[in-house]
Amino acid sequence: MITLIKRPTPSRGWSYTTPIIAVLATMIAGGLMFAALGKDPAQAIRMIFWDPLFGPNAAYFRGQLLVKAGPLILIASGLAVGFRAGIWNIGAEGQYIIGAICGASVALAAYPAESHLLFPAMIVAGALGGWLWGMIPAVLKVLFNTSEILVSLMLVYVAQNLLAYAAFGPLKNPQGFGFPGSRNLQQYPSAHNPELIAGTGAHWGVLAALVAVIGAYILMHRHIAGFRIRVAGEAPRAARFAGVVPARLVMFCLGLSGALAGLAGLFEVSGPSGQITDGFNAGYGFTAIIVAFLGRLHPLGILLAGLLMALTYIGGDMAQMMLGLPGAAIQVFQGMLLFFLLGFDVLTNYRIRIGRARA
Amino acid sequence: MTGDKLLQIEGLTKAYPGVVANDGVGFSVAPGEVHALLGENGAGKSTLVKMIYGLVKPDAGTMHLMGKPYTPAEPRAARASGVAMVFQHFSLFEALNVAENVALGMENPPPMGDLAKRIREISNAYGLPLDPERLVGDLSAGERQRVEIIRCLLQDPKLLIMDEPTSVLTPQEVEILFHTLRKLSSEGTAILYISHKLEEIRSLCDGATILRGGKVVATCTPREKTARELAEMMVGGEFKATDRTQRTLGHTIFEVKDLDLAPMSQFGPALKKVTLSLRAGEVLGVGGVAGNGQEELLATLSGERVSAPGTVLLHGQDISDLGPNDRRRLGLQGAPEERLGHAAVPAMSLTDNALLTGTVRRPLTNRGFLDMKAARLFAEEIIKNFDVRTPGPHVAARALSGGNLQKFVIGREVLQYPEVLIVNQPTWGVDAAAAASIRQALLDLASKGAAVIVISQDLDELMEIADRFCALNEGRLSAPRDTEGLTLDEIGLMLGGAHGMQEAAL
Amino acid sequence: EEPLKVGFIYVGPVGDMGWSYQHDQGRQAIEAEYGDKVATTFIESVPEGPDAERVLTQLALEGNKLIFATSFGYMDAVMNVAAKFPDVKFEHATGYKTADNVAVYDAKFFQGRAIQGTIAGRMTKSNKIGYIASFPIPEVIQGINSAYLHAKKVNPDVEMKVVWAYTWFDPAKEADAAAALIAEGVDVVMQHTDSTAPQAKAQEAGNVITFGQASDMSAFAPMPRVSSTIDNWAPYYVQRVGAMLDGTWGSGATWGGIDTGMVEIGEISSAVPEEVKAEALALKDAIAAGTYHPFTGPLNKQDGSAWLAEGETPDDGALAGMNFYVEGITAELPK
Amino acid sequence: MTLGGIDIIVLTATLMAASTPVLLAATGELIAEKAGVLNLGVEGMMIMGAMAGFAVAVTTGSPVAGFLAGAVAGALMALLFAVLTQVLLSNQTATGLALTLFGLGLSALFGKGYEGVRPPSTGKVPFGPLSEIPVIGPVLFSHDWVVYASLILVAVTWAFLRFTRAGLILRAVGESHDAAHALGYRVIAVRIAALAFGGALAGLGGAYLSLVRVPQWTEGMTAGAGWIALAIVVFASWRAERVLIGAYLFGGITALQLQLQAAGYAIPVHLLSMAPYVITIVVLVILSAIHRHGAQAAPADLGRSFHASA
Ligand SMILES: Nc1ncnc2c1ncn2[C@@H]1O[C@H](COP(=O)(O)OP(=O)(O)OP(=O)(O)O)[C@@H](O)[C@H]1O
Ligand SMILES: Nc1ncnc2c1ncn2[C@@H]1O[C@H](COP(=O)(O)OP(=O)(O)OP(=O)(O)O)[C@@H](O)[C@H]1O
Ligand SMILES: [Mg+2]
Ligand SMILES: [Mg+2]
Repeated sequence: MITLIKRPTPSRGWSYTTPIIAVLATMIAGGLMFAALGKDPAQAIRMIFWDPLFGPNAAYFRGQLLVKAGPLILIASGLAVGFRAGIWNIGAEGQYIIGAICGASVALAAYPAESHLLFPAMIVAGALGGWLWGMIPAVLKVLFNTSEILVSLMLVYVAQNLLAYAAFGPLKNPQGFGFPGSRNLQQYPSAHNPELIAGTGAHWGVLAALVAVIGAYILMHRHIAGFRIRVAGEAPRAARFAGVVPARLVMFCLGLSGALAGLAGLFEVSGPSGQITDGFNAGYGFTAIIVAFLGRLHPLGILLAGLLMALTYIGGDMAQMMLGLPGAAIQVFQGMLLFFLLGFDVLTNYRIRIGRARA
Repeated sequence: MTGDKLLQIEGLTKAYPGVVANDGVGFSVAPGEVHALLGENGAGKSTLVKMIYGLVKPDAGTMHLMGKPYTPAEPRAARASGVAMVFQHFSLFEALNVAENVALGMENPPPMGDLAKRIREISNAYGLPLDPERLVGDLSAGERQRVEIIRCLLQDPKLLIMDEPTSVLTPQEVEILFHTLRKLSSEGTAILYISHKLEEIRSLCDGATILRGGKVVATCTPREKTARELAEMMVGGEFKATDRTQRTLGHTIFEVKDLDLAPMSQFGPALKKVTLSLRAGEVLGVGGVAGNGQEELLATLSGERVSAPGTVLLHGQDISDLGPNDRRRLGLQGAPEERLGHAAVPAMSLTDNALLTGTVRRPLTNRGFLDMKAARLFAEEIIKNFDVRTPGPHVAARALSGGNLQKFVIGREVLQYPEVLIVNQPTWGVDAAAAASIRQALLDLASKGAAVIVISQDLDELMEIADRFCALNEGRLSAPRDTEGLTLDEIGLMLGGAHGMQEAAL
Repeated sequence: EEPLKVGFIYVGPVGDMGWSYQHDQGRQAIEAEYGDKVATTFIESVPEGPDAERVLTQLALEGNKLIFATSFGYMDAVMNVAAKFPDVKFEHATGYKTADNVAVYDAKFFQGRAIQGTIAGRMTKSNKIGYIASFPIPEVIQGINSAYLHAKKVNPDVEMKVVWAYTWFDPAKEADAAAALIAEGVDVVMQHTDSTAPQAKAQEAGNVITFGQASDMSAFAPMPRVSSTIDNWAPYYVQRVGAMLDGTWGSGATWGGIDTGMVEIGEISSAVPEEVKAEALALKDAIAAGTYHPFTGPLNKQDGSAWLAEGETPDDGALAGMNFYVEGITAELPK
Repeated sequence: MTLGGIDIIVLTATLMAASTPVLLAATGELIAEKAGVLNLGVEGMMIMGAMAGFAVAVTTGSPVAGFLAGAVAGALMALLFAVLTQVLLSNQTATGLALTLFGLGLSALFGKGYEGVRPPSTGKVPFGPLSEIPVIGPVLFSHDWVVYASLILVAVTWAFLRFTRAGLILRAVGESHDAAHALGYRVIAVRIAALAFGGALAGLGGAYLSLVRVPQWTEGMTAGAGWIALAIVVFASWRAERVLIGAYLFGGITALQLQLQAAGYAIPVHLLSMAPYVITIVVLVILSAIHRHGAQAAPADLGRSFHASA
């Protein structure tokens, strides 16, 4: 019989090695699946994990890795702060959309005026938009004790409808021949969020993600405010005893994660994506929840988890293209990776004992 | 030779990583005997009874029940063999009603309607009236205890195990409980009784087994020993009683005036017109049954809840609307009753727990940034000065025994040298030696000029350390009386009777 | 000799049985036609955003010389990537931006709607026709107008009820939309969404007819599906790849219709009376021959203002941006 | 019977069928949550049920076999979740999200080849003349057997939780796993069973979607229904009878907004499409405001991992 024995403190050693074991296990299980689909498993695995980083066109893909990971990391950093406090914002997707709409609206209202102040103004608008959307569940929770999980989730659907409305209505490109979608901000210099160094993929959003990781690290692990947030998640009554005002905490966490999600939306719409369209949101807000947990709600973990997720997306597309693997197989592969990462984590917190004496 | 024994245990051993909780324990209990298990916090009492109840599997050793080998695979099997257990925590469901809670502890409960009727019958017969329809979350601690007991009684147990049953009861409730237990034992039920209250043991128990570090160190007949002797057998050395040196009282530094407060939770009481004042160097004891506003009072005084302007004054300054940290800054600190999850964060290290309240009056942060080294030193200081037994400040709070964690919590507050300290149930579930050292720390703090409010159900404790005594009953605080010369009858009057006393008398 | 590498990027899964499925049929037609001379690859379910630009670049970097981007939302991504890879040719479906190495193509689905409208107008007993619309974009609006005009032409009493689903593909929602229309008394349900859910709802309801959309949906023939408009990209794809192979590929805009086979009319089922079928087929032939344009004046806009004079037909440019209902439709176009 | 141009009878009949998948999934999730487990993977279990149910029904020609297969597929997915969260003690939120991702992928992979196929039809229950009764007929006696089965399931679930010992134990485990463990109940076993049941119902709901409601198989066809099911459990404050109300209310508003459009109401489409979600929030706020302690309706140990330390 197998028994789990809780470790007094989580094992540091295992917390570093379990991700590696999990990735290896995924390679084996995923390889079996690829083989079952009639593809060369070794080749598929190489394409997913190796080629984007070191393959023939790696220079391009490494940049794209940042483009893809940037918003995930930015959003997840904010979400993790709330999750640590036991505040479950699962509506980052909605906050991301609203941030993008608000930021783009500022740019489109100013069009075609060129000004150095425009982009900063968009950033403020994007963050504010996401913040506002996050404040709805926060305020309702504080006033009426409604579940923030449910409200923030419902607001995703509301935001999606608003996005459709904006793309087909007020933000529609007047020169777009009646087609949906806004003007492309990539073609509006003052509003464009460009690659900062050509070829690196790094735009302001990637920089913001990095700042968010560092900021979150300092907040959560070096500052008394983050300490209190962690206390609130572990033991809410102890947090109140330590001076945390629950209402303020709810507002802070939902506001912060909303603002960061909004920022991610703004950087995306003004940069890689370029325009507000009906299908603008690509699920970053939901994927970021997974990234937050994979990163064990730790800012540096989130950084790595975001990059790993991005790698499987980019490598997955590559395997699809080169080997004709179905897109669904890549999704299954990602699911396996998550399961293995989550499952092997048990080694960090528990000691496994096989067989036991019984008098 | 096992023939006349109900329960016979030999060589029972159970090891946890790093600690042997029970090491070759052996003892026996006769039918109708009330047998005490004594020992310091962490001595292995709970582990032992959990093995008897089938919750924990022994690594080695044998048990016989009524002469037959007894190896309960799980509590169900134990219950089927006639063993019942009353837990102190962890076995009631607040969102379920009394009847449902009772049904869950029985093997083959009758239909709910019949069960409710039987609960009424049995509970009245034993003087522990209970309404089967009420939610357990709505019940006072004493009433919850009754649910546990009734649950056992309904199964006609041959052996009843009680792990620290009285730590949440008022003296009157304890009387009722003892009455019940004596009745049971006269009917032939054996009782295995764990408590840190040695006077209780002396008045109730026929025999005692004393554990230290997981080993049986002595057996005795408690009636033949003094409480002090018992305590010394437990700690294996001399027992130091508290030293209550004369203190000089200074000016009034803390006042509460006409404090009214709505209930904190669905089930909680409201505070009504609470008024008190406190002088430097004074210890004020607040007695009364838990659930009568104790938690609410502590929360309001410590700043977890704010109250109407002008109701709480420190040095004449109105602090009614200040939060806990602002109050700490001004010198007012509190220590709540619940150690795990309120006064301390179970999953966090002692260093982190030192930071929990220590940042205001101790230089543990630098413009908001944590100084982990300073925090660790502070934690080490607490551990050293208050004799907290733990491998070090990196250990998680939940890994400490109750008594040691309590010493840590009190130490943390005391070492911030507050001017006013309010503690709620400071020695709840704590063994005699640790309780004495905690009381001593509170007295020492007062003798340095601080004002201390001790909220406690333990009247002996209040009589031992308080200068003045008042009672909190249904959210009302009585006028304070000097403890010197106060009789138990007078206290009983102040407490306005225990809950359910009238019913119980019927 | 190296085969010509041709890449495709789809917005949905190839198994959607609608839009992406039909494009993939076209891709398979290329393989069937040219065999070893071409090597095709595709990536499915690529969202219209930065992923599209990356995937397009990925396709170009992997040596694809001709890339079909099969959704409107890929437009700006195509333009960006095309600028970076001048010797790769791009084909963008339903867009309007071209470059030296970017051609656009689209189908005149409204021609198919004219035939559906004729059958609907003849067959409705309640004189109420329902239309499940996806998004208020010109392509969809053209379809609603065309269907309405031709139903009205053969049956002056028809009314058109429109439900906007705001999705190309959400079976449950499409089913609900069909149910709502049927509850309103329509006995013809047209759809500009891709699932067969409305067909199934119509079948359940009994006397309601439907038309296959994007693919033939022949599983529901002869009733309720009485005909269909099929997106048939195969002829165009085969032709464009051929042009690549013989070096004659040139940029441009193709708006194919029934004439080029890009819009195909699925078999008109036995549930349709012979004379109606004949009338519908005659209309199809006239459109294919270019002797008839579904939008021929005199036509007014919904607000009563004049759009086309007697005998006038709109040029493709004007039609491509259609953003109004024609006179007679009472529903309101979402703004 | 029409009200403002909307046929109430048709609306009611429509919403009953439209709500059934979500009702089934939400009832299953209710049981899992009552046992203290938060499984966010409902969407993943539903779509696996939709795929497996469809494939088996098409292969065997029997809708009943399809529904069974859907339930089994959903339960298997739930067991995967159970192994991870109950045995390996992984985080429930993250595992649930992963389960959704995994289910969406796996169903698409296994479902290849079933696109564009028509499933055998699930017959209506032959009520004969009863279905002709005005008003009552179309509302009560015009459905397929799964609709009735789902209603019976809700009633059974309600009675199970309220009156049976097994239901009591299940609730006890969700309220306090430590107490339940101390009394000797097998917390993990109860939770695994509850999860499997929840998965089976989610799978059944998925199968209903692909076999009756739509009916066809396409990848991603659940389109968020699983999330709505989760929302409805909270909305219902963990009470079976309110799950029914919640599911029908949500289904009703969704159907109503399309009927309003079809009836030509000039209400902006986007307002109508967001209405179900906005109204859910509004109702939730009202419920929470009425019972200020609404949050306490949640099982106290919901989402917490249990590990017996002994
Ligand atoms: N589940 C467990 N895992 C690891 N160690 C344990 C566990 N339970 C108890 N221990 C350890 O076993 C020893 C005995 O604990 P036990 O609970 O039996 O003491 P106790 O005498 O009941 O103390 P108290 O007076 O505080 O109730 C302690 O050192 C304790 O830390
Ligand atoms: N897994 C564990 N690891 C380390 N110490 C533990 C563990 N579980 C329990 N302990 C410690 O063992 C001691 C006894 O635990 P137990 O659960 O018996 O509580 P208790 O205080 O003895 O309960 P009671 O008050 O009912 O006697 C406590 O000090 C607790 O902190
Ligand atoms: Mg104990
Ligand atoms: Mg104890």
